[in-house]
Amino acid sequence: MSGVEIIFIIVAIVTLLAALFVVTTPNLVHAALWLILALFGVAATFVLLNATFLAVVQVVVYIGAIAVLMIFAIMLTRRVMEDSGPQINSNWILAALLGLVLFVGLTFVLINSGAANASLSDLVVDPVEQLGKELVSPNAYVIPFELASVLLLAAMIGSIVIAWKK
Amino acid sequence: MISLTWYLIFAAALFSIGLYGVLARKNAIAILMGIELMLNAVNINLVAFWRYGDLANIAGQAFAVIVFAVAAAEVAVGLALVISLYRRRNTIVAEEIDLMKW
Amino acid sequence: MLDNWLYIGLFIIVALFIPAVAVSLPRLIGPRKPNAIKQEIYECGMETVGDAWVQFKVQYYIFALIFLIFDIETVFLFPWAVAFDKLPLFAVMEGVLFILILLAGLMYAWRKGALDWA
Amino acid sequence: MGDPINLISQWFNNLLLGWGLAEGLVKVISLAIGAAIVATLGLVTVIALIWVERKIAGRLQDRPGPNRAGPFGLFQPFADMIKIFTKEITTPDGADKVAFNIAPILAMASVLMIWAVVPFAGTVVGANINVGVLYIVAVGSFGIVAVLMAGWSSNNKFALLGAFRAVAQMVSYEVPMVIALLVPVLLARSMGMNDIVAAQTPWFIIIAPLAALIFLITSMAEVGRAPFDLLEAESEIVAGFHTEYSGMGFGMFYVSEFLHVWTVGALIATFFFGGWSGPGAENFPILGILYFYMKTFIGYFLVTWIRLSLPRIRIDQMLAFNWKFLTPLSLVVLIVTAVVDKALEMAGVERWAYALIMLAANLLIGWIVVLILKAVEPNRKRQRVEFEHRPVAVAPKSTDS
Repeated sequence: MSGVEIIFIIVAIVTLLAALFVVTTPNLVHAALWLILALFGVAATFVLLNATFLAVVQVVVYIGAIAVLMIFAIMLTRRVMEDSGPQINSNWILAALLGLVLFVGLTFVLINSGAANASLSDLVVDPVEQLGKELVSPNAYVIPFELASVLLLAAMIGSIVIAWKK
Repeated sequence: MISLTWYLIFAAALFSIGLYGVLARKNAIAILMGIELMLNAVNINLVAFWRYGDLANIAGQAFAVIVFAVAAAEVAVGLALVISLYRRRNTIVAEEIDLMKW
Repeated sequence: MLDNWLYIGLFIIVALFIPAVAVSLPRLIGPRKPNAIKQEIYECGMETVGDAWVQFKVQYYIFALIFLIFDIETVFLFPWAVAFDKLPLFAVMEGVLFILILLAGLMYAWRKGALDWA
Repeated sequence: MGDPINLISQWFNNLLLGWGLAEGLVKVISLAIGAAIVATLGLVTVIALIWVERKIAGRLQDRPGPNRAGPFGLFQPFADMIKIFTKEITTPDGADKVAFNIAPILAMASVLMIWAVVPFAGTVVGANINVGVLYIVAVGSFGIVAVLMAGWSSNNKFALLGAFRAVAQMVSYEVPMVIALLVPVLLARSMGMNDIVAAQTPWFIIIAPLAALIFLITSMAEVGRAPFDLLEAESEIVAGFHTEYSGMGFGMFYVSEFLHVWTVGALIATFFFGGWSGPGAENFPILGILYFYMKTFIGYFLVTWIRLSLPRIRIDQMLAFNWKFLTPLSLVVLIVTAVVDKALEMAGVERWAYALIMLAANLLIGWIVVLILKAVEPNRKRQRVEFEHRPVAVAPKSTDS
């Protein structure tokens, strides 16, 4: 086993364990903290995949903004949702079964697919620069790029209208 | 070298855990956390396919960036709805949000 | 390139290890005499009433929300800035348009009064 | 011969390889030792800084500062260290023990981790990654999480309130900070720290003075020092998010704040003052390190000076200043920089003319901002409130007559 493989296995196990705690911990603030660890694990996975830009963006956006926003929301609404008492609904057995079936099915499909034959090639150009060029290039992703900004604008206006009341 | 299959299985596991969270949790914010996990699993897939595919085609990373934006928008609006519900109906249990049911 | 990230990974471990040692050391060499009064929650010498969960303003949440939108949009601009040399004028204007949309969002929040600390 | 640091590391690598260790393991060991040295160096700097800052504060406030322990009070920080190490760490009732203990560690780590990418000299760089600038922003988010954890886990009203204030301030000021950082990235066409240093002919303080100013202000707010110290405003909310911390738990927050100020100095030096560059630094990295530390100290001194000169601002002022002034300003600066840069590139002007025109554009923006501010907020006459003359103390009436 090479060093990279060992790192990948550690990262994957930590991430999945953290994710399991996210969905099972009754204390919601703890769930949010575990979510931060899981998201950090995903960022480490991005580094292993040489997508370094996405790795840092993952930390900036998910941990620095989304997780913080979630903790704020948890604290705002804590009065009606105490940490004690069951946090899962009556269908949880069915949900667990469904998740398990999905995982087993996907794994089965993946092992039998040709994915194992895919090979790595060396990076020749800087992906960040390539991304920057193609995100604003008219024959690549300029429309999704501008649409994303419009979407975010709409989301901001919408959420201010919903949450903000004098 | 790590095979592409391992990344995909890792992502599948993360997705399944997220799915369980979405289906089994009572609290609306916890459900949003499950959705975040699922979106992250999708992102791992996108980036893994970029890395193991044609590197000249940046689509995998570009889509991942768009997924970030969508996730941010979803969380912003989703949590705003949760807060609004909390203030109007004093509940954030997903099952009790049945305003459109009669 | 992964060498650099290996260094960062090791640095994260070191950066967590050093303060962890610093915080655990006093537990070994320092005194340890807990008592009920010492462990009371500090509230200027008064007995604490209720739990720490004071209802706080939604305003905090609104600022975090605006920050989230701005954060992700500015992050999008980094690849644009890195690739600036190879961009035609048209692409530069795309970026400027992106920033202007951002400004429009700020103006909306401003007009709506969401930026006022009331 | 001019590069002893790399020579030593090479010698060390060869030594380990000579012992028959695997190549990968040698790499890990030498990188780990490098990381440990850089991190320890940061902490040692803090010990010196605590003395320096107290001395500066003393001088600015017309008092000697620490002067008892050792010559010029030089041993004062060591005495403080021994004291804080032997103090008890108390955990308040009802605290979330795990989060309560992790928070100070995370706060310290979030600041230390920035030093992984700071270039000390041309060849002495920890990690020369292509996303260095965003890495710094990313690491900063752990500081926010640490503050939130500390405030929440303390089970204390003041701590929670302080944490909310702190997070509101830190996330708010992150927006103009990131936009201001986009300017050097755009000018250097790279997010790598060493590329940004190499691109600075002339220094970016001349090409982008407004971005430098915005970065200075916002990073002071990120650190949470006066005038932005309302997250631990002693007179309002005791000590903010670290009210319940004692001994080394508090010490970690304290040290991380000091180190953060020093780091801000280093970042300003790297982004706007040419980092390690200077006469002879290319050939002699030791000189580069010297220049880097000198520039860092100047940045550090500036932040300390501002801290000691200005009073604390109110929370509404803090937020309004950020969202209604700094954020729009930084966006305008970014647009102008991008457009002017592209136009000059297409016109193909010389580098010195480029720098001059950029400077002029910045000054123009500054002038317009001043004009707008004058129009919006006319100079209010400072009104002098006249109080009735009241004696401070009144002698008690004699009762014997």
